[in-house]
Amino acid sequence: MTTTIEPTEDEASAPSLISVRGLGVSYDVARTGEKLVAIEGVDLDVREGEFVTVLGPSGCGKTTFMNVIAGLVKPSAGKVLVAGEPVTGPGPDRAVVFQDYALLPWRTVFDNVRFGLEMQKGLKGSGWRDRVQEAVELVGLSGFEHAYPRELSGGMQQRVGLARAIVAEPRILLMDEPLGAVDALTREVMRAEIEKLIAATGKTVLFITHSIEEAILLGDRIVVFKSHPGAVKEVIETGLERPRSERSIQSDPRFLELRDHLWDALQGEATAAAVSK
Amino acid sequence: MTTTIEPTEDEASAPSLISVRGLGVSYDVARTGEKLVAIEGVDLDVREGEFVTVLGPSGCGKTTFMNVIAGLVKPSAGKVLVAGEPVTGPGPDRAVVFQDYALLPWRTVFDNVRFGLEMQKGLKGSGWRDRVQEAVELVGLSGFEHAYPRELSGGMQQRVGLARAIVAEPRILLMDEPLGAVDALTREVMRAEIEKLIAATGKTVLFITHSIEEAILLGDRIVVFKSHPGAVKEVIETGLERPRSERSIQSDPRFLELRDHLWDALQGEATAAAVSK
Amino acid sequence: MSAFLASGPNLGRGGVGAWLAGLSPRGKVLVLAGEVVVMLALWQLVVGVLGWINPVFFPPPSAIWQGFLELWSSGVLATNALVSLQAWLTGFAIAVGIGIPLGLLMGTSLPVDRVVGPIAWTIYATPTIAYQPLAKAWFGFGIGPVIFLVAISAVFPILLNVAAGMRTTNPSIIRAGTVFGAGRFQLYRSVYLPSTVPFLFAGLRQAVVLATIGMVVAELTGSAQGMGAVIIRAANTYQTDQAFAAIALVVVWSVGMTQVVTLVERWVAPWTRKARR
Amino acid sequence: SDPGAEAEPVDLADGEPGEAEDTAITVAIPFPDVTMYSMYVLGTDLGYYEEEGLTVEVITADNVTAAVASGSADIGVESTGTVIEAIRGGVDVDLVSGHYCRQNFDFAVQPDIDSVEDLDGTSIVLAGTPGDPAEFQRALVLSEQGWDLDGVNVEIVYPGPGSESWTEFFVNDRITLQPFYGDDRPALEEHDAKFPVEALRNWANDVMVAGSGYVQENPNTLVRFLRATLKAVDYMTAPAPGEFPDNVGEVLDIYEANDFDVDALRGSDSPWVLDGHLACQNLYFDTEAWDTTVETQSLEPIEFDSSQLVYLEKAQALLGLDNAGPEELPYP
Amino acid sequence: MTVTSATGTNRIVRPRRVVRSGEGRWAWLLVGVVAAVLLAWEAAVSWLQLVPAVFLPPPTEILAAFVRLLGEPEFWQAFAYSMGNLLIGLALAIVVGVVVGLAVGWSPVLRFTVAPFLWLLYSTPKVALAPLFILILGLGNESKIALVFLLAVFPIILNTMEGAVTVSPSLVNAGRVFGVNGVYLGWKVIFPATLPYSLSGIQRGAALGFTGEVLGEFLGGTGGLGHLLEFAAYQFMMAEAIAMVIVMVIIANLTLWLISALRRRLAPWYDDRRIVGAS
Ligand SMILES: Nc1ncnc2c1ncn2[C@@H]1O[C@H](COP(=O)(O)OP(=O)(O)OP(=O)(O)O)[C@@H](O)[C@H]1O
Ligand SMILES: Nc1ncnc2c1ncn2[C@@H]1O[C@H](COP(=O)(O)OP(=O)(O)OP(=O)(O)O)[C@@H](O)[C@H]1O
Ligand SMILES: [Mg+2]
Ligand SMILES: [Mg+2]
Repeated sequence: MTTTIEPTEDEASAPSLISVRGLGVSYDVARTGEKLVAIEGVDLDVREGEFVTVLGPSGCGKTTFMNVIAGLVKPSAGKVLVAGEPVTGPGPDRAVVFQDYALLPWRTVFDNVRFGLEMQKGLKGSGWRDRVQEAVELVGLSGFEHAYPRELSGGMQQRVGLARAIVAEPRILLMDEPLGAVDALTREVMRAEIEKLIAATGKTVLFITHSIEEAILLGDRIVVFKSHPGAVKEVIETGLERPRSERSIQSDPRFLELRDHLWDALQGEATAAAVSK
Repeated sequence: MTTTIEPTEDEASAPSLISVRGLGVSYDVARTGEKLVAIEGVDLDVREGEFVTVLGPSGCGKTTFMNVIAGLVKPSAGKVLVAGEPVTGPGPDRAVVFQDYALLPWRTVFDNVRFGLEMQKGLKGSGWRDRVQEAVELVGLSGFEHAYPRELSGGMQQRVGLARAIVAEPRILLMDEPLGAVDALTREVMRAEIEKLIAATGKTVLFITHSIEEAILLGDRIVVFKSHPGAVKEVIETGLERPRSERSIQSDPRFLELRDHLWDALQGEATAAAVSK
Repeated sequence: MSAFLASGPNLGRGGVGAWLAGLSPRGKVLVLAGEVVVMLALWQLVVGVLGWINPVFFPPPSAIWQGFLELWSSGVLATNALVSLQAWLTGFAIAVGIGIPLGLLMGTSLPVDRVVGPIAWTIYATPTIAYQPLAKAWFGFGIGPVIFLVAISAVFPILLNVAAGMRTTNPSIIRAGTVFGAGRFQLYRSVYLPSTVPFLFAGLRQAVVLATIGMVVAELTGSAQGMGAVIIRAANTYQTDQAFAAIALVVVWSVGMTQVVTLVERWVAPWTRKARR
Repeated sequence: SDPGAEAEPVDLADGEPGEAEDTAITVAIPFPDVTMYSMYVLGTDLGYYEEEGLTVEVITADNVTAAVASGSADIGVESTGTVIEAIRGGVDVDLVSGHYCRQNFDFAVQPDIDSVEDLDGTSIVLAGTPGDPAEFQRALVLSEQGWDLDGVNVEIVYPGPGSESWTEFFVNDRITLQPFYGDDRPALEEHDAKFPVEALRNWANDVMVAGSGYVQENPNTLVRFLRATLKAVDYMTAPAPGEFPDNVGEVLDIYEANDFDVDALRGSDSPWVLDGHLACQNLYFDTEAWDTTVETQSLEPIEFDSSQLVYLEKAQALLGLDNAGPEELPYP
Repeated sequence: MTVTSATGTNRIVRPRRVVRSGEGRWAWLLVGVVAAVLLAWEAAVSWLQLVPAVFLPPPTEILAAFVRLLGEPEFWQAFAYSMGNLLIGLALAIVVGVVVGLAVGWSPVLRFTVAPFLWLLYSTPKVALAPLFILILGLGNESKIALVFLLAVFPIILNTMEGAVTVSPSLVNAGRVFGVNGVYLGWKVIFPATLPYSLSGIQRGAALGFTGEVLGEFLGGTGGLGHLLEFAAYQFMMAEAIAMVIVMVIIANLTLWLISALRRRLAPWYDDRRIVGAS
């Protein structure tokens, strides 16, 4: 346990797919009329093909941060460039996987996955059917094409969310606590599946999580957020080999070191958050 | 990794506080009129002061098992003895902490905690006020006595559930995935708190969880359930020292060994569960 | 009614919407008052100044105000409003007196629910106006048929909502009650009744509107006194301004009483207030 | 808008009226009833309207003047007092003719009632709905006949517009006094009711109105409609006051063919069998009738614009009638 | 590229339709209770003569009147007439109610400006405004359709609004992320998400719309069941009047039943727990 953990320096020279500079978001608070600064002065660069996990206590602004990149929330300060272009709204190059799945309950699995495609390309050609089917198979849901979301378990629903996100072949996958709502055992299984899936498709991923373990297991880099106002506390390169077996990695000293470090970094924040959320 | 894990043999001679023999529960399924065998032939002995975690995939009958001990569900076969007496219904010697908290939304924190006391004792004397206050403090909620549940975060709500369960000083605490609904970071914090709290009060605990790590971290013994029908697959003595720091224990080879073993035991079950819940 | 002032899905919208949502309750009331003034001015303009509609059939606000003053100074208003008030209150009290216990009974006992439910829905679905000739025939003249129609209009929303509230009591809370030793009666008092309260108030709010309409329908024919009689008498003598003034008063009563119900709810059931987050 | 101010003198050419401007006429009546509105049924059945190139449809309307003002109905029949109030209120309708030029005031009381004092503390009916101006006329006639209600403590109730329902309340002892019409009599007699007041007054009962605009645009239609209606009225009324109407059998056949229950009327030897005694054959109306209504119904005074009657007078002239007021009719 | 696929049983958990075994028994109980009430009624009127039969005719008489009614062609004409207006009015109310409800529910500005007046209009006893209707819309079908519309539209608007207000923001975000915007967002996401609420509003609206039709026919004109009822009431033919009311009850219940069937069809994803009305 001698390796010290150095916050990573983003090399300004590397071609970064996502580039965030001085990002700040503040919300109007209805009751008081004041402004609530959700995040402030956030800088981050994400390279093509990188898997970045974002870790932080509840309410620190992780979702806000991701929503800006997704184009759902307008920043009040700073800028976000994706592939060199400023973000003006949602686009087909970025897809989102939501914590609460956000599946359309009136659509079957197949139609939900199709939803990821239909708006953008208009489903003109005939190829879309195969692509949807392929995505459904990719997440292991063949046979469930005609099931409605509420007939599926949480884990299965999140697979649908995943399929919907990847079907349009976005360059970037934004995942907001995608495993937060599934039970722990399924979660442990799905982590590995997501890792494999992402590795196979080579997507750039921004993955928000509350779990230290998850952040280490999945991330190439870990962005730690702090609260009040939300900001990047540090960025850590995990430096762990892929593919990572959950079982083998946990005896890896680097893993344990990262774990301890993150635990320390978050202990205070987490306790505060648990009581004052 | 040479220590083999031997399922524990319950010594018939040890004085066990909870004793389950040949327990089976089947439900009437409304639609078909058939019977669904939820659990079958479950044997288990829990000694006074022991912390037993129950691990198993979704739908394998863990809740059903716990409900029988709580006296909420009548067994269709076998018997359950608590302190030598057959269970005929809920009793003040057993308290339950629910996954969805099950707080009364119309009561403040203080009154919710009081609820654990008032049904049984009728709040005659004057001492109850202090006891409730004490329980509230024990779970770290002083200052929130007059808040309504909806004003609290998930973690805080579960603390209220915990306080409500311990205020009447039951001998046995039954906890059904108490941390299943709180976020991962809070969960990691609360695990440690629960361990400390239980150690301090010396209660006998039956703790249901989906998480392998949680099962190891908290349990003196781990009962692994299998599905179709629900039954005890194996019982494992963790043999880890207390107090267990989450951080130090994870480098403990015994921890890793247990983890691997449980992972293997559950892999198939979990995958099945994730897809077919 | 609360839905009107609800802020709706919070998606970080800006502009007027955000401004309105951000107003304090007093600010909202002020804006509303402003709107009402604008509306009245428009009405005055269309009917009173431009004369697009014959004012005999649709008098402008100034004339309605005049009509109100006439009604007021002649003493017609006081006597008739008092009669209506008496009928309304009596009828509503009867509806509450029957609706709540019967609703509770329906919620408790399946046989009662299965028998009373369909009958109640049937009567509820029947136009109130259909009972009007029958009410007159059975109860003769004066206040009798009015009370009957008020009661029969108001009883079903109360009854059906209370029954629904009882039936949808969160099973998990019921389980908690049982675990903590609540007997049948205690369960009723501490669990079922409080969780039915919000439903009761929703039913009361619907009942207020329906009761008022029932009252006017009943008074329009058959009775010599009451607001309905004032309306019909004024209409028959083409003093439409007075008729509209009386209608406006009835509407004010209806809206005012729903507000009263809401206030009482806030006071009786503070936990139903919208969560602050 | 000032009533009467808009009415301009209308020029109606001498001789036959021109072609009807509007051939389909809708007549609105206040409630479903046969006897009071039978002339429209007769006029249709006997072909009088067809001769004028018209077809007539009768509808009911909760508010006849509104129906006429809105154009839903071309002609409306409504009680005179209500029409006066409507015109005062500014509803755009013109009074085109009388409908029934007399009113009967028949009252039934319970068998145990001998004088007005016996009504004390009971419920009575004077009109179907609050605000019906006929209420004042009925009270007036009652007091003229020695039943002055002013000194007695009675509750006046309003059981709805149809006299059948009044009668039901009466025979079930819910009310002690009610006005009644010919067809209510058998049931009341069976109940042993007493009829202390039976009177006939030469007061206009109800009138026909049309929308002011409609009148301006359809002068010939109106004349033709009135001429046909006059013929129908003549067909059902007796040749002279007090005599038995000639065509009772035919009229009853026509009623029956139109789904009305006429059994009670067949075989009646009363000269009033068709309520024809209430109508003047010439559909009389004039300023005097207006003023009498205003006075007897305790209405605010308002002037009558008699230029509205040109169509009636033209129709009367074509048939050789004049606009003479009702003759005195002795009560049998 | 493979993902560990389902190795367990591929079991689709269909939603539980609760059909208790006792259900049939309760139906019999209901029939029994209704029969007992009818019997008591018959006894009170015909045999014990506690109530005069003109005011409350015994069930047998009502049944006779009902059967007579069904045999009359006028009845069926009136029926067709009323149903025609009802359907048109309802169709309008549904379209307008859903669109306005969605718009008002979705836009805070509209909710603030329009909604209070909707509420006022909803609370206004429409009966009292009858002359206004005749004046503006006459006595033809328009005034009846308008009344059907006016009575039916508010529950639909209010429920739809409630639904639109409670649409999960993450569904909306999902729509936006996948490129759905503006009207499309309304059509693809908000409308379906609100549909169950709208349907339950439509259910109530349909029953109220029928009141509107009857009310409109009371106002005047020549056709319809309300007209027949008014006629019967005028002649004080109580048995006929009650028979008419029973027809209305049957129609109202059929509408309710039809719409819940529709709801099950149109919104199979929706778990059938009752949405308590918005108002
Ligand atoms: N639409 C909004 N309007 C006003 N305040 C908001 C809005 N959305 C978020 N906030 C506030 O901004 C802060 C950051 O919220 P955000 O949801 O980004 O946190 P988070 O890190 O994603 O939390 P969690 O881990 O619980 O999901 C919080 O204080 C939150 O209350
Ligand atoms: N009241 C009931 N009626 C019928 N079947 C039931 C009932 N409760 C549970 N079951 C069934 O019994 C089986 C065991 O359920 P139980 O809730 O005990 O599982 P569990 O292990 O607690 O699952 P989870 O981890 O998802 O909480 C499941 O198949 C479930 O569908
Ligand atoms: Mg978040
Ligand atoms: Mg469980």
